[in-house]
Amino acid sequence: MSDTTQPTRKGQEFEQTLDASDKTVASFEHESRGFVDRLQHALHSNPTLVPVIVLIGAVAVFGLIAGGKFFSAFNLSLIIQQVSIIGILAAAQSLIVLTAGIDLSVAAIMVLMAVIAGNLSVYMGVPPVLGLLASFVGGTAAGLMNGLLVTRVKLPPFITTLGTWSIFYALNLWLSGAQSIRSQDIDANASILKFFGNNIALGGARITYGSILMVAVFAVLWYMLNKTAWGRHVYAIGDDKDSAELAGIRTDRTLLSVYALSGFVCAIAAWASIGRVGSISPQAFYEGNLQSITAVVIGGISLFGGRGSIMGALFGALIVGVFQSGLRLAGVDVLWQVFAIGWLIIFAVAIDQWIRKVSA
Amino acid sequence: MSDTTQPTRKGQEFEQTLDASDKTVASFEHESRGFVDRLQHALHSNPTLVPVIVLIGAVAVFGLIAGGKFFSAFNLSLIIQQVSIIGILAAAQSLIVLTAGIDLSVAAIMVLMAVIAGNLSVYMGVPPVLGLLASFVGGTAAGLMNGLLVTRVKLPPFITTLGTWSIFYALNLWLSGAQSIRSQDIDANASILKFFGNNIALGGARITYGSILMVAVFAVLWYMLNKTAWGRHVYAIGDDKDSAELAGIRTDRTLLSVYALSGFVCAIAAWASIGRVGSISPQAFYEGNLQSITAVVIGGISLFGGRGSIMGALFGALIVGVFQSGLRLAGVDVLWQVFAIGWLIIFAVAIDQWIRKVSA
Amino acid sequence: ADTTACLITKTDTNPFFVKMKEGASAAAAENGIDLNTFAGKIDGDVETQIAAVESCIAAGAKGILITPSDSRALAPVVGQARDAGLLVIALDTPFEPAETADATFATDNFLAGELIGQWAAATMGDTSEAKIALLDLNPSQISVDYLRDNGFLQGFGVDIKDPTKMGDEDDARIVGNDVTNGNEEGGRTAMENLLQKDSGVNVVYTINEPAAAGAYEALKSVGLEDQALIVSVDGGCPGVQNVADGVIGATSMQFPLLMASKGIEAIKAYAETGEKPQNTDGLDFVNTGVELVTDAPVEGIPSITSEEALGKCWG
Amino acid sequence: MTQPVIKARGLVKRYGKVTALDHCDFDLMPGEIVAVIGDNGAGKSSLIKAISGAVSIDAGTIELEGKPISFSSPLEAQDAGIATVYQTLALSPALSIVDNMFMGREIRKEGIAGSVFRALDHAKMREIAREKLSELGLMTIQNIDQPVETLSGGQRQGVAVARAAAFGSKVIILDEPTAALGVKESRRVLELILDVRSRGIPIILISHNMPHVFEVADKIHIHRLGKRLCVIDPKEYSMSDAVAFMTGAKLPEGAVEAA
Amino acid sequence: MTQPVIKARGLVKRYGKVTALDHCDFDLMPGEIVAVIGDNGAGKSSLIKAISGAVSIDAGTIELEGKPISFSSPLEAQDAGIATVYQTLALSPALSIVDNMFMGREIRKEGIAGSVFRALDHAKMREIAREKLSELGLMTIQNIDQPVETLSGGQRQGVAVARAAAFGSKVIILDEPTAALGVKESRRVLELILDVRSRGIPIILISHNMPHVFEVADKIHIHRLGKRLCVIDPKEYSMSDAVAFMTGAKLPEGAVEAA
Ligand SMILES: Nc1ncnc2c1ncn2[C@@H]1O[C@H](COP(=O)(O)OP(=O)(O)OP(=O)(O)O)[C@@H](O)[C@H]1O
Ligand SMILES: Nc1ncnc2c1ncn2[C@@H]1O[C@H](COP(=O)(O)OP(=O)(O)OP(=O)(O)O)[C@@H](O)[C@H]1O
Ligand SMILES: O[C@H]1[C@H](O)[C@H](O)OC[C@H]1O
Ligand SMILES: [Mg+2]
Ligand SMILES: [Mg+2]
Repeated sequence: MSDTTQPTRKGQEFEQTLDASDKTVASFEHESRGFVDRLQHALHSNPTLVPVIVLIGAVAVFGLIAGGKFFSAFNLSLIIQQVSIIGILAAAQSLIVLTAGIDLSVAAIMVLMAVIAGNLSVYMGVPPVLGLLASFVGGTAAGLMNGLLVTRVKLPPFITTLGTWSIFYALNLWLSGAQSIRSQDIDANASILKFFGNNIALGGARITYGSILMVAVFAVLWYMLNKTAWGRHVYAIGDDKDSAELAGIRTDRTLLSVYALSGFVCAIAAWASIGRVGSISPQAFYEGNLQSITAVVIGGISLFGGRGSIMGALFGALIVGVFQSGLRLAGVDVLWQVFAIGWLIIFAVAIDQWIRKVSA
Repeated sequence: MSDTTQPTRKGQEFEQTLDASDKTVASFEHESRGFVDRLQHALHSNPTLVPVIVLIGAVAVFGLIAGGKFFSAFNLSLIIQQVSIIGILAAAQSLIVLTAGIDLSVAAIMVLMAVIAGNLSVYMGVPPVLGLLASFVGGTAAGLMNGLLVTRVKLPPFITTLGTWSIFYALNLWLSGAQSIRSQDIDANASILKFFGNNIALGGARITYGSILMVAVFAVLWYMLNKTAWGRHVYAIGDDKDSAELAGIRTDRTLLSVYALSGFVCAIAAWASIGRVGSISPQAFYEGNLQSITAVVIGGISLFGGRGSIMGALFGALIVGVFQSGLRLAGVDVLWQVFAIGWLIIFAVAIDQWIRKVSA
Repeated sequence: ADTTACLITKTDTNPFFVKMKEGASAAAAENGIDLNTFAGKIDGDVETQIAAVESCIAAGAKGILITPSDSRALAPVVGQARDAGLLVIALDTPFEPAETADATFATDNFLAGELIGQWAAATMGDTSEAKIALLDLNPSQISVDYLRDNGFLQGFGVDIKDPTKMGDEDDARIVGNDVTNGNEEGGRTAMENLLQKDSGVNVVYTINEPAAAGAYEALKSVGLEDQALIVSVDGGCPGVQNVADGVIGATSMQFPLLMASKGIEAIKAYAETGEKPQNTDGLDFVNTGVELVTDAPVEGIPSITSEEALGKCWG
Repeated sequence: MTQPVIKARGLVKRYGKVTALDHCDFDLMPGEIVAVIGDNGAGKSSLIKAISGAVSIDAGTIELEGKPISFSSPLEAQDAGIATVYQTLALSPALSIVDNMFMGREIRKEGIAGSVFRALDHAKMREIAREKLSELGLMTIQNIDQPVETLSGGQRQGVAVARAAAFGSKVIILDEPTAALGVKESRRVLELILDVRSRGIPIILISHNMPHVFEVADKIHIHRLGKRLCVIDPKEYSMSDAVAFMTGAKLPEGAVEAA
Repeated sequence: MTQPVIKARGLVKRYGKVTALDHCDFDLMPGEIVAVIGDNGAGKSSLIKAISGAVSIDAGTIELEGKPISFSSPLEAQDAGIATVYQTLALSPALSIVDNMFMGREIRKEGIAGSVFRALDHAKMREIAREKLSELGLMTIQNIDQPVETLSGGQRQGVAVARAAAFGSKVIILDEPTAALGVKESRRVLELILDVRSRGIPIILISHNMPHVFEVADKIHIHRLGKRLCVIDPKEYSMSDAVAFMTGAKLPEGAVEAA
């Protein structure tokens, strides 16, 4: 009753000729290409170069315009110092963006944690180390809360963090009574909170511990993302969550860890911010959420997830810092600084887009 | 040489039995379901009901808590009046969100256009109608600029509008010199700018023309989105842009029209805002961008595009207004109002998510 | 010019600071000083102000004029600047403590509030039926905000409890506090909200004149504009005009241009002689003065008319 | 010799370093079904995308009924009468069957409502859609207003084909219409294809299924390495020959080089 | 009678109002290839998703080598030895071939670098990946670090199958592995399947391609309306019979009801 070719198992008749089929790989002649084309291709294979080049370009241009004032070791180290808080926040933001999310609450978490550490250590007599510990636990919990809403309740990250931003902001104002904690009071009761404000003088440069911390945070996260399985999973989730799930990754658990880690990094930023600002201001960094996103996108990390290097965010933050410092020293109004940053965002991402357009 | 069944064209042998194949449609017995289940299904087939129910529920609850003050015709009409500007912005925002975009610049466009209309009509002696016309042209152009960056330069809408937000904000400060234009000066030179501040007393209620305008804007946009081909195209683009393109829609052109229209609606909001505020303040509505997004998501429009009714945004704006008014009248601090709105966002979208989970 | 000075304001979005900048620029040009100006993006934008101070140090400025966005948070960086040999002068908003800066040129904000409070009380006569709406700046409890608010209440004859807190009073005549963000839109909404609580509001204190203009619109829209006295602080030209137009009953005028020009002169003096300015006797700051502006003067409270004020406004 | 409906010469399409079409020719005669076969990545989809305006070509010419055309969008091709059912179907999942069928060529109401207020004539579109679907024997779909995402794969194919067939098209192009379908559903689609052809509309069919191709095609265009290798008559060659040609196992000789 | 590798009884899976599995049974014996055939929407993919932990079932039991299992995620199923190649392949396009092959079971360096610092052993993974790919005759892939998105459809299938076959799996499940592939590429995948089976690993194959099914399957599970209709031996039934059964044209009699 069989109409098949069972015994031989050689497939249908028309498939028999396949053994003779052509095995060579197709190749086509290539047109010779111009410089721009070749540059585009070169950058395509190494996209993190883009923010690096923009950064170097920006430093060079402002060096010319604003002159020695800009180009001094002191000013350059100052820029690093100035971007360090937004830089660390951008690291936290990058983690979320790599998973195709976005976090509007990073700065709110940071400020809230600074207030918690400060209130406990300065006003409530808790040993400063425990105050800091509380802020780390709190930051992680805040991140976890975002993560739970994203993974369990399945809310889009944008909406989740739009909501929690308000929540964290209100808690911050409530806990702090909207009052800053004064530098002198911190010095007297909990000087360790200001640890990252210390600096090392190197020639004209002043490298604060906070600047070093920022670089260290990026280095550690870079390692985690690129050299561990967890990091591969984070990229896979950002790339295509469903595929990652089917490939056997516990995507929800990984996402939770990403959000928790991001909250933890915000708590690190909180500690660093006390050193940087010198006091604890509940009103500071109100725009920090969007500034961290700005750094991330200028750094070439795709808002669609899964593409880009976290180092890009560091360069992104530095680019913004260089622009602001350069424009400030060139005597440009804040007004026009804001204007320039707007165009910077658009140009940086447009260049990135142009480079990614090429097929490898 | 042929091994086919050419002449008969009846397909392979094993396909011959198909004529006899079962033609009935599969059906399965259904478990009886509880009330919650049935509610979930009912709402699923009519998702715009959700914000309506939340709105009615919120009105009822606050009516009980805050009593007659809340529930007066006056207060209810006041709420509508207070949300009218954010409501119109939410209409503009909805257009963008339906195409799977997001617009961080709507409020910035609005304020800039109010400043332009005011500067021209009040200070520069241009006839007020022309001043208004300029603001409409300007709003449309600003929207078009966003649209061009999204369609031609292929920047993600989030990034585009993050950039143009800064740009429009800077222009606003520059043009206005940060100075408000006084109500009395407007009255003297260009009272038409305040047209939408007029109101109709209806019993205790005071319906401003601005409130009516808001409803009219939603009605017109609802009509356009649901009753015209353009509207179907907008939904199709938000649903799946590539498919829409292949189906023969000029997606880029449609997107451009959406952004331009959105900018135009922002200019309408600008006119309405002058009536509402009385004067022209370059500093007002700084948070308007995020507030409009809040209204849209509470209204159940998906940030992934293509799903949700623009009417949802109207209800979303009203829900926020009812919450704020109710909490205020119940004597709750601004601080805790901010806190409550955060949770409101999360709950509203969580409910929406829960309802969409069911297969129809 | 080889002397450089910096002016750092809270924002660029407030006409008060825009005026201040104009005043400083003019004075700098006159005195042959190079002036760099900076501003935060929004009120409370501490980090931008810190960066600005640092840039001034980097730029080798002789002195800094600053309106601190946070009267406590900026102390450390100001300390750095002073250590680096810069003269730091707070304008408009004092530091806490005031000695954080070398000098403070400011309005006595408490007094500014007190004047309008006294004026309102005297204008009403019998204040037992008063229903007071307080339209403050924002939830952040910054010093100008609570000083003016409490000053007003004290002048009006209300027990203010903690003079550094708003909203802790329990006087039954107070209808409530709401925030305005210091602009017209916020003023209008806040006024509507408080009218909702009690439509009998007859005294309205506002943090500044844009908020007052908004409050007036709200009252006018329900036909209650004649029921309430609106008082405010600032003395900006549009505000003074609003006094003339009967929108605002009285306002306390400040002198930002004076603050700025005195500041520049102080830096010049410091650069030339190393001398630092002295505080006004009995105060921990240099009082640049405040004048009550009203077209309905009352006995015992010195004031100027709106017409006189228009000649001086923010001059 | 009658004029070809579609005649393409020397088409070139590059994606960065990849050359998807390498001076490719193509012909479609009136009333015939031309099947296009070839390895994965040979450039079949690129060829039909070039013809249907979905991608712009780097070189070459295309003629529709003797007139040179150059479409910058699928819409223009559609308006010219080239209807395409893409591999991805190009349906909007959240929209209804009617909305999808009329996507891009909606019918407006008569009178002012339509000309000024641009109101859609939902009733008419519904009526026509129902008619078209039943003409093609697709009346298993009960509710014409249900979202496409609630349909099975076979039903979606049906809607896509009905859309292509419905609007007085001159040519219908189908890219692997049966790839995801079961035996029964595949058969329905093949019948649909024959049905459409019987109404005189020529068809281009891309498929990896040799029995299907040999069953319905009048001519087989064999695509290899971005160009037309040859065109064969399925009555004269065996499936083995076709597969040998397309995989490079054999070289065609004396095949119908151009129709 | 030997113990089945997989034995499922009374599986039920509902999606809202749709019942995808309706008290379905399934058996897989050691070393055999079971093909699952059925109409579109019959519930084939749902069945294998239930077995591979990708969806949670509403009722029923599944045993792996006699032990009851209940997976709450694909990872658990993988760890238990059930490897699945989904219709959608489940690859991460932006990641490299190696990254994809080792996704979810990466190898760490030895010593502290691995245990404390959790460093990946890229060199080792690369080596193993290359080995596995060449074992399966997939050495046409030159650069094992290239992103998967640069591969052709056939190559991607290869990577997905290699991933499934590489890690000491007890069962490999393939959901329509040849649907999008050309003749040549389909053949490669069928050879891969036979190759894997020859190493003693049993396979579940879902396919709509009858000749392919009858060529490689040892048993054919016919799925209809969410349940197993019957299991037939391809040597005893013709393709016509199978198609008749699965479409409801004929009722099976005396077919192998359970293996
Ligand atoms: N949008 C694109 N970007 C880059 N390369 C592309 C794009 N589309 C197609 N290609 C490449 O062009 C070549 C031809 O692709 P095409 O889709 O035309 O092949 P095909 O014959 O339809 O293959 P299949 O049978 O798999 O559908 C392939 O190498 C493919 O990778
Ligand atoms: N995630 C889901 N949500 C809702 N319904 C679903 C979902 N997945 C499958 N279904 C429904 O369950 C039924 C069985 O689907 P399944 O994918 O298992 O069929 P199949 O036999 O694999 O079909 P095909 O041959 O087309 O792949 C179908 O009616 C389908 O629409
Ligand atoms: O004194 C000023 C005050 O500090 C503030 O922030 O608003 C403007 C002025 O009233
Ligand atoms: Mg193709
Ligand atoms: Mg399936």
